[in-house]
Amino acid sequence: MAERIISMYEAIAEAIAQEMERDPRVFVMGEDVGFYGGIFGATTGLWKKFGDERVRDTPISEMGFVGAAVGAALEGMRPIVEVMFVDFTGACFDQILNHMSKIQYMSGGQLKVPVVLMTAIGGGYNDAAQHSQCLYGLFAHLPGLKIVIPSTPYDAKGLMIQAIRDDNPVMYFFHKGLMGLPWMTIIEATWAPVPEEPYTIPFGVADIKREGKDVTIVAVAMMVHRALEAAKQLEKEGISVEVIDLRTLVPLDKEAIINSVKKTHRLLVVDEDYLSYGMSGEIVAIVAENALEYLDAPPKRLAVPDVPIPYSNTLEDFVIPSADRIAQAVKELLG
Amino acid sequence: MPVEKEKLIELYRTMLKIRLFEERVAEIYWEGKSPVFNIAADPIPGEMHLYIGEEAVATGVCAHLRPDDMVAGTHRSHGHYIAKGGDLKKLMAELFGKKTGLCQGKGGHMHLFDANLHFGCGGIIGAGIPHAVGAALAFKMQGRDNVAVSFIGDGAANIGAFHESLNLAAIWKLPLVVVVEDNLYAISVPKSKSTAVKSNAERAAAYGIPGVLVDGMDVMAVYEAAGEAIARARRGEGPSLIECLCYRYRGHFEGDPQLYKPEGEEEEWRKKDPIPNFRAKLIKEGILTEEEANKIQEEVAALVAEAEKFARESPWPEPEEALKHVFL
Amino acid sequence: MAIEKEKLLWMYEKMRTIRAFEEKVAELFAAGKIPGFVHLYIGEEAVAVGVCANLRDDDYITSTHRGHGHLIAKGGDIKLMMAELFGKKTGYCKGKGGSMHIADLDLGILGANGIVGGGLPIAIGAALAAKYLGTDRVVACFFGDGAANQGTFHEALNMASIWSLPVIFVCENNHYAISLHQHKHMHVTDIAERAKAYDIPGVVVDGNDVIAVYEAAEAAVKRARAGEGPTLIECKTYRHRGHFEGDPMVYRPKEEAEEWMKKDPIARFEAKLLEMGILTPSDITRIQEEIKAKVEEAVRFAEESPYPEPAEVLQDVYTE
Amino acid sequence: MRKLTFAQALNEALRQEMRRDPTIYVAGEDVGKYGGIFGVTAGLLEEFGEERVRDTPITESAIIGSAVGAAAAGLRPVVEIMFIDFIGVALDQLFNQAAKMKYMFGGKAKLPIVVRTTCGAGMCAAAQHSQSLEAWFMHIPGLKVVAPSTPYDAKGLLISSIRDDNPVFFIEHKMLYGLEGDVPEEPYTIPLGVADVKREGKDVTVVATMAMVHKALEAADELAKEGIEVEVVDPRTLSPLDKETIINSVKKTHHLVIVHEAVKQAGPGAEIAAMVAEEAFDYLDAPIKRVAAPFTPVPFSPVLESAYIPSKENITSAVKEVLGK
Repeated sequence: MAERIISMYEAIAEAIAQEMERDPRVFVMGEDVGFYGGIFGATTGLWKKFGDERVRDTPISEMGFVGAAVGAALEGMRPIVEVMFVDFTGACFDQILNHMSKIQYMSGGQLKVPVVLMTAIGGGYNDAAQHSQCLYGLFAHLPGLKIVIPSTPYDAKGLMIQAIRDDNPVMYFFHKGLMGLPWMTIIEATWAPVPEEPYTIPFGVADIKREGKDVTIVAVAMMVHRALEAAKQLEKEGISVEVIDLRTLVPLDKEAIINSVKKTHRLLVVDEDYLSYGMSGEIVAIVAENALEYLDAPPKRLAVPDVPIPYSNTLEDFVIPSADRIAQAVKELLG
Repeated sequence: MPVEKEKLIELYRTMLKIRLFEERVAEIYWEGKSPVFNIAADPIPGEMHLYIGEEAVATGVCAHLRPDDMVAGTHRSHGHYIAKGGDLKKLMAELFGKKTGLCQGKGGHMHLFDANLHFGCGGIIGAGIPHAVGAALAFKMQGRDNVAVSFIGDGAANIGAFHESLNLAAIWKLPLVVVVEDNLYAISVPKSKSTAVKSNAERAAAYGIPGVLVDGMDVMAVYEAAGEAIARARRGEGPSLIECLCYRYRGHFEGDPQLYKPEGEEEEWRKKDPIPNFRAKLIKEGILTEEEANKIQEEVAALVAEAEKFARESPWPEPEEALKHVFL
Repeated sequence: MAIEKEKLLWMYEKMRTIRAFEEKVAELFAAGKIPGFVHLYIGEEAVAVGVCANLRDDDYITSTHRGHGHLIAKGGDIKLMMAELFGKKTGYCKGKGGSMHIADLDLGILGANGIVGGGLPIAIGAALAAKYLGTDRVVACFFGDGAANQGTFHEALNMASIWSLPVIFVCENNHYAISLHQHKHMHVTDIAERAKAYDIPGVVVDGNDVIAVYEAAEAAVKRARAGEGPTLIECKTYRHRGHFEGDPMVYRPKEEAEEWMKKDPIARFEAKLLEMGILTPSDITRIQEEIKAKVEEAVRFAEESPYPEPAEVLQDVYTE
Repeated sequence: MRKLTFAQALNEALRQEMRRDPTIYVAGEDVGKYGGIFGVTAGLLEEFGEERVRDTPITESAIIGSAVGAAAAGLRPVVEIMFIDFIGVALDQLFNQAAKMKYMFGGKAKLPIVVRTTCGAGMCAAAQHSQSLEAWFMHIPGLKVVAPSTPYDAKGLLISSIRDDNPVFFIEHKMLYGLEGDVPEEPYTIPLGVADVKREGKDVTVVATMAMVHKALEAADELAKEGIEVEVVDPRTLSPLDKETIINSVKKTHHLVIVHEAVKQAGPGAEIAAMVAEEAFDYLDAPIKRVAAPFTPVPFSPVLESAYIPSKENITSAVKEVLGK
């Protein structure tokens, strides 16, 4: 039968809907997640299906409703909360930093906090410094949270179901530019085949989105697609690029990275997050610690130079890694 | 309707349990900390915030709670845990950092959790309020007639979480009771310098919910106010705010020189001490005899001694335990 | 009514300018000439103008994601604003900020803000500085009904009260936090009620009546300058357009919107001024023409301005 | 030379700067009458009065947010967040307002703010009062991050931070407050972004921060007995980071060990290791090693806490490992 093509936001909403049908403890909370269906569509259709009780619009009170998700989880519910933009987590950071991520540990394992906190990341549409950040690196530094960052509709659905069924707090980052929203620049990959039945994708298993032998590119979210684009370009010049999509930062599939580097002997990490003290540093450090002798050239990082995300097109395009700059970086790696 | 005899005696016993437990904790804490104060010194290391003087609040409120009602405490929560029916042995062992402690030595005095009693507390001012809101939301969604109680200090009533949580509980009509323990100081800053209103009970109007101010040194006053608020919550009529005027005899934490407290203030409050006053009342009203009261005193003291013995004799956790329980 | 003619005309022109500017922005956004998100102020003009009419150049304001109106009312230059919306080098923020982050410190505009409730604590600090430096400056702090549920609202009003700082908290209650109606996001009808929780005056005014706003703000500013502390003013109003351009607005009933359209602050004020004989129909046409020309000029300026150099992206992170 | 504790050195820096510049004020929880929970602001209220030494409610968002507004309006606030663990309730004001404002406004705003806070384990204060979160703030463009390890550095760096026109996040490790050291009486500055080689050596470079500097020095003493010469580099400022000093040291020793108390994953060490792998790859004779806290919250029990904090032994064995000994 013909494969069904849907967008990433539909895939996420479908995953949530199927889990809500399976498990009455699952419910959704957040700003405009109800009638509106979420500003980025991640809760499309849920309110119609499940009503006010299980799909709850909240006031603009991130500290209040993220904390409430923690409390509800402690009392046996499985909340999914949406914080509209990751940039807004500043308003509820304490709840993530000192409670959601730690209660299980501080209680000596007595309690569990099965919350899924989903939030939108990424720039590329002129939303400037307070609405375009990625920041998953900050949360990956925090023990107790699992960090999920899908790059395709297929991964988005499987990882969301996995996240909802996980007994640990999970932060699920979806990239606005990959949601397949009609009002954003559509890129092909955001509409893709997705099975209708529920399925899961295990955490900590990276996906090799493209095999290659000359260079390893490690990326997540939008950068996976930019890397694939670059790989296409480079193929014409006879350069074979391997693109690894980590899919989850915690747990991190170190093995996949190291094995790939052992094969290609060259590493480029591409990240839409700020360069310093982020995911890209951790991955290069892991390779420097565990596979240094396999490297034929210094590892390279391409990420947002350490500036806030600027508004103007020319400026924003300059800071967010593009396929061309990725290709350029690969060539530099190969000398 | 009059409160039955057993209940009154239970209230007295609970207050006494908290008082004697904490007085002993203070002694043990200082064992290792004089002449030189090293905060990390055994037998009880770390910060220590004691509840002595505020016993009537936790006692009067928790007397209405069932084991499966939820309580979110504070950084000063031994009293709340004991009043909720907590286990003195596990509590003391946790303070010592022993393997047999409530959290196997991972939490310590500020981070006490008991899954069976639906009890938790933490070290971040005001952070427990939204947790109680979430628990109340869960009760409502699960159709349980449980309530969630959040204890906070007067200092916490000025932090954003207070505002966001009460607003959320009000619009969703959740079974929540927020109890403000107004002990006059946010650490060293007097309430007059940190809180713009005389009584936080007045703030209830900002959320369209009832708010009452009670004498937190009078266990019966607290018991009655809490009884109403909790019954209201169980009936599904929404949240309430109770402010209890009380006083902490000791510092914000052990080692606090308390220079910010004016001369004679403590003496004034000591006159209102909830425990001797209540004891006298019960004897005067013929509910207890001197002998019975003394007997209770001895029984409680024995429980505390037993808890201490248990904690001292318990083993330390294995160092590798530090790596467990991050993820399930 | 003791407001002198010049002031009334100033207010009328400002309201008209805001409306014309915003309508042009809507048009340009639809035409794809302005990138990103824009949140338009159309329908709420009386609030910004009524409040800012009481402010001096050296007074401060903090604004919101829906800030164009506040900036214009405080004296912002629409050429630089338009250029910023286009992302041009000549814009207020050299193309780094965009609609949600325009600021002009020389005019005391401490910035629009992309974070709901983000401006409230900042206003406290500006007021603290005004007091600390012994000036009689005041701070007008604009925020929406949605922000009144944020923790920062609570912390800022409490602090302003205990330190009796010169702040005028102006709540623009347009009844929606994005798609959520006020009755679903708070359990009180009048946000001004909340002033009691901080022992400060709280007043409710018709936010679509610029005179009413002016008078309420006048009293609050007077109180603040006199060192008597903050005031909370709730202005009941309505945004004619969506939360942002592109918002389908399915969440709000037609009848409700129509009711409010009838209360359009500009139409009402215009009628009043005609009736008072301060304006004639010909004045109105003239003023509108003048404003139209200014807005067109702003657009021309923006279109003709260059984009910033990519390399500028690395500048302005730190003060050297 | 005169000796002061780490806390006294900070106190003297605040006092001398406040005397010099009337636009400097201090605000925070219990900074006034109490003199700061760790005594760093002791006596300031008596000397400068309530206008300039302001006790605040427990209201972190307003503490940092008001500093942003006050700085934008011409003051130089030095605010205290009692524990770095509390930053969660105020992070928006720090990372979306203070850090970005200048940039978003196209360079117009000048925000001379110092946010002082304490970090670190060792007091059995458990998971919400013992964290080392410096990596987060280094990841945020627009903030400078300072982390002294000695009384001398503490005074000079705090004075520089107060005189800097950018938001500076000044981290004080609470286990260092009692540490004594030589401190000149007159005011002096130490430039931000300049590392300090705390001990010279030729065999291996150990980059360590805050409390770990001292453990690294102890380890170095011990290793010296076995003929291993360790060079200990203390970055002192974490953002901007003095890459040059670190790279030059690695070029000399060809071996790198990084030590910090923050958890290893995505921590300061990851950035430093990546930077060296990128820029001094050819000089490395062995894989880099990071010595850091495990990926867990900070446990309470003394036994667990000491298992958590990197020890001198961890450092010596890491050094031997990279040297293949």
